[in-house]
Amino acid sequence: MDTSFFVAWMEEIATAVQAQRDHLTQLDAAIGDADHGSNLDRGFGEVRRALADSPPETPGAVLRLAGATLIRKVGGASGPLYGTAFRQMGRSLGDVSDISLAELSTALDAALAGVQKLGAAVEGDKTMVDALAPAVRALAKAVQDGVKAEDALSAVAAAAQEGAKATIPLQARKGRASYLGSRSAGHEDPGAASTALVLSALRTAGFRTW
Amino acid sequence: MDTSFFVAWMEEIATAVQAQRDHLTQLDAAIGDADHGSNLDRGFGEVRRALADSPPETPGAVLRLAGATLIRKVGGASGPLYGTAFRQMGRSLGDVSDISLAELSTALDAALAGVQKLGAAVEGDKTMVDALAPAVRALAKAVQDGVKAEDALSAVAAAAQEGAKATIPLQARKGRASYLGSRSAGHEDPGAASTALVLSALRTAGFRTW
Amino acid sequence: MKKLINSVDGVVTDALTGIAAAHPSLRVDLENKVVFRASGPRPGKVALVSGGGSGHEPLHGGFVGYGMLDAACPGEVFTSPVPDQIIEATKGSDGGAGVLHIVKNYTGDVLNFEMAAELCADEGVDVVSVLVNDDVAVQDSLYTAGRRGTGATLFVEKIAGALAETDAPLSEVARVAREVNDRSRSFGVALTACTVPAAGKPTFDLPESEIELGIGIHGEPGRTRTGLSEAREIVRVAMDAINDDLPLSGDVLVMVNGMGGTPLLELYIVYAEVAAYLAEKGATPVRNLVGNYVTSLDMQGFSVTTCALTDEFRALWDAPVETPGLRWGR
Amino acid sequence: MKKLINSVDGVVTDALTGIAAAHPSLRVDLENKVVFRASGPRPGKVALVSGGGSGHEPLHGGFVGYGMLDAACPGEVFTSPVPDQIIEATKGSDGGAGVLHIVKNYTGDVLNFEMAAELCADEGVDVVSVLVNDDVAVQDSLYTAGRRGTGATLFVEKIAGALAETDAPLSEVARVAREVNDRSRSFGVALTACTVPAAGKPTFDLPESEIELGIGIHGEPGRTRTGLSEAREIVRVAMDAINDDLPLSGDVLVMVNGMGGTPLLELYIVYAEVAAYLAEKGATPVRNLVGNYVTSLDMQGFSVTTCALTDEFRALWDAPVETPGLRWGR
Ligand SMILES: Nc1ncnc2c1ncn2[C@@H]1O[C@H](COP(=O)(O)OP(=O)(O)O)[C@@H](O)[C@H]1O
Ligand SMILES: Nc1ncnc2c1ncn2[C@@H]1O[C@H](COP(=O)(O)OP(=O)(O)O)[C@@H](O)[C@H]1O
Ligand SMILES: [Mg+2]
Ligand SMILES: [Mg+2]
Ligand SMILES: [Mg+2]
Ligand SMILES: [Mg+2]
Repeated sequence: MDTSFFVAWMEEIATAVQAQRDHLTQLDAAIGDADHGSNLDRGFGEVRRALADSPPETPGAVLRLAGATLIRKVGGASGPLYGTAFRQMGRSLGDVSDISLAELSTALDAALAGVQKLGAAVEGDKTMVDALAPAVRALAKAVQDGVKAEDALSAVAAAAQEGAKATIPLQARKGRASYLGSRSAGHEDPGAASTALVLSALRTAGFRTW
Repeated sequence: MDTSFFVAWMEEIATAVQAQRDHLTQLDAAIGDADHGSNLDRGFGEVRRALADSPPETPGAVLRLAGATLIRKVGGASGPLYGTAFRQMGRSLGDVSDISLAELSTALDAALAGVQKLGAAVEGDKTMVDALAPAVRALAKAVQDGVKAEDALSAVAAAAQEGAKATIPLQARKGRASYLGSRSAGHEDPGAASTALVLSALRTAGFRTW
Repeated sequence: MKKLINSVDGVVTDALTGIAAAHPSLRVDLENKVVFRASGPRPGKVALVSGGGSGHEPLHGGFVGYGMLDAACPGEVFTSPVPDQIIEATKGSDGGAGVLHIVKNYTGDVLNFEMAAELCADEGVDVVSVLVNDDVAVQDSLYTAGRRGTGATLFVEKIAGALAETDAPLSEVARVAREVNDRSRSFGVALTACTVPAAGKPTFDLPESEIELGIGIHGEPGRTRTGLSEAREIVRVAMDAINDDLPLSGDVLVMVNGMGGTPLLELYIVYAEVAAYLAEKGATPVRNLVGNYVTSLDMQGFSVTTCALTDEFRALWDAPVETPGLRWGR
Repeated sequence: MKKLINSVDGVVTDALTGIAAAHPSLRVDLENKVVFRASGPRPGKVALVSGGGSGHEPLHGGFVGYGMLDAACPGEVFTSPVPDQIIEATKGSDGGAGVLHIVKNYTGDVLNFEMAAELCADEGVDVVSVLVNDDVAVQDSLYTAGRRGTGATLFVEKIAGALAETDAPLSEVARVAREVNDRSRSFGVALTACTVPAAGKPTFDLPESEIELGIGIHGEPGRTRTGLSEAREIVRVAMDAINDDLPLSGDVLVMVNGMGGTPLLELYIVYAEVAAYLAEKGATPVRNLVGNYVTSLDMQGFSVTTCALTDEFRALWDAPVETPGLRWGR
């Protein structure tokens, strides 16, 4: 997976988030403050612009720029968390120009670790971690099983989507939704839903570039 | 018509205004500020209380007390106008204890003169004058024609009601409705509507006491 | 109807109870419904008395205090006060130098204040009345009740109030009050209707994409209904109406006033457009207010009021004022 | 959605343009979205910086000025500011004596301020952060993000701001700020939901006869939904929640805060009930605020915030303040 793959990933995210913007905001309206869709749409729009303005030369640089941009432009809880996720991935990839599935797996693990270090959420707290963690495991398993890249990324997307849906019955213990107590149950977590979009875009980027 | 007739009139007004309170307020909502029903309901409720607290001994005293009470308790445009109308009627009746139809006619004329002196409205301006003036004329005619009291009061009520309905197409030139310009046309004037109630109550008081 | 009230009938009294509890600088006569300065009348100082329907808070009770009013009489919601209240306010604030009645031009306010003034005069109190009629949405002609008094009321109360603190005579205070009114213009816009507690539902229906132009402060519909557009365009309509009536130039005092239900965030957006409009006309908003000052219950919308400043006005505007609704300099 | 805006994306910038135009005492950095005192940093004085999502006006930009904040950074509507803004605000207001960050306890605010503080520390600016978490509707436990910061933010900004004007050191200013927060409690109630411009419709549906208890300031639903009742009973629920958490006694500073869409008339009715409740508990509201201070766009509702006063707090509360949103003593 080369630089253009990761640029494609960012573009696919921006497109998906824009299309799902109102849906994400409505999820946030139910158990939060109705800004998640506009936050991410603004953020990934800026990422697209930043990549166009000064195209990075390595996959790691793409992700580090994306992370820094999200931190600089999003705000809210999701800005620092998503920003950290991409920055940690970018750091993990270093300056290698062609990324193996195993390296991607390690990087996604670093993303999860970064999010958890910053936000202190564990699985089951009804946050983006509930989509990210199973995706990390799915990719690790795919690498271990030696499946081919397309299928690995499909497994990642599926795991994230499942993880997001699985937040529905949960009571939130982190973030704004936790203020609602038991009323947070019965709604999908917006950050988990957007994480599923982000990781599904990885698969779409694969379709586009391979 | 003795003191008890005029007390009955006030009671009939209070009852009618209370029953039509929301209707009057809705008329005022359309071309004014949605307070005419509560203004008059508060006012005539107070009149009822004042009459019970210190029962006046003559018809004129009943009306003067009613007028003073309306001025003291209603506020808005209708408080001074209705208050003046009743006070002028009361003054006109002096301290006579049994009032003839002719004396009532003179008193109602004084009421109209009082309202017009204070508010400077002429017929056609879409105000209470549009209900009061035809009623005054109807009573004068009944006296002239020598019809009996019941029929005279029925004619007064009918004339006032007709006058009120006739305000519907008019454009207001006095009071709050005049601010609406041509938009005031198509709505019945609340003060004309309440004047019709007040004068119909005269007829009902007759039914009750005679 | 959703309101933070105990009962429809108790609205004004309960609110006055709260005003009394919140502001030790005020004395509230709950029975007569009059808000006084707690310090009482100051001998030799002209007293300023105003009043009108409730529902416009902080007007008028919130403008009682040093540098503004001496007493305010709030009527029922959107109903002008009764003469008794006005008489109590007048006699209770007279310091022997006479009393200025500041009356917004509505039939009800005018009639009730007139009756009160006559009765006060009978009792030897020197009363002069000043009529505020700044609303350019209404034509001042034989075919209307004349222009309504709206936002300029605050300007009159502040500027004449500052002059009264200098122990200027009644005639002078009245002159300045009239001049402020003469040099002030307002225009109001509603995005939603308000709900009078006793009515229980909004005064009028306003579809999602429509607004009312040229409203007053009693929640009544305006002169015309039009489509909702950008703040910039709505402000232009309001400012054009003002500018057509009294061309804007020189140093201007300007208020962007919220009708009660509009967030301050939006009022600042409106102010930005007002300032841009004034710049275009070569006028300079050297003093301003942005906030909820002359409201209509929970109505969403705003009004703009301008006053062509004189040196005298500006100095009096800057003079110290200490009221619940307006305070600076002390 | 009915709003006085030019465009959904331009809301914050357009409002900041209006703030800049309206208040010569402020300097607004439109590019970085920071509101500064126009006078710039004063050497030797600890600077107070706060910020948070927009939509809470006058918080925070309206509290920049003598005796309160040195800078405020407003994020997008209901979205905490980004680190860049906070860094600009911090570096731009540092007078060499260090900077106090006043942070409301929300995940987003905490994370963004932390990142900014670290980067500022790297550049040699002395930054101390104080977390405001006064909302008793949320349990401060492992199972929540902790108590939200709401109305007490104003108390912290005013009282710590007054101390900073005396050139007290950063550690002292931070101590007082923490103490104010420790002694303050809030509870909020919504009668209606608000509409975030970018969302275009109300955040939640609230039937005509229901209210939300225990809301924060981001327009989110509360802890429970209940029937609309008399103001007296609603106030009792709010005050009981506060009193159960920190029993009310002695001299109290109390704020009855409107959420943006509630008329002042109703806030005074609420204040009357709050004062009655305090009297019942033997507590005395020696200082108070009634009005729109920490809002949630156009939401109808209110919050009550209490602070158990110390002599130190009271003197600092009374000290002069000159900001668009709070002003006395000068
Ligand atoms: N401590 C946390 N750890 C991980 N994710 C979190 C945490 N707090 C919040 N989130 C995520 O952030 C999402 C909300 O993002 P957003 O609405 O953009 O920010 P805000 O809550 O500040 O308005 C939540 O749905 C949740 O997935
Ligand atoms: N100048 C006037 N002369 C006669 N009647 C008037 C005048 N102005 C207003 N009215 C009457 O008063 C009525 C309104 O009364 P009300 O709603 O109680 O007072 P307000 O207009 O002050 O709210 C109008 O419908 C009209 O009939
Ligand atoms: Mg959110
Ligand atoms: Mg009316
Ligand atoms: Mg009225
Ligand atoms: Mg947010």
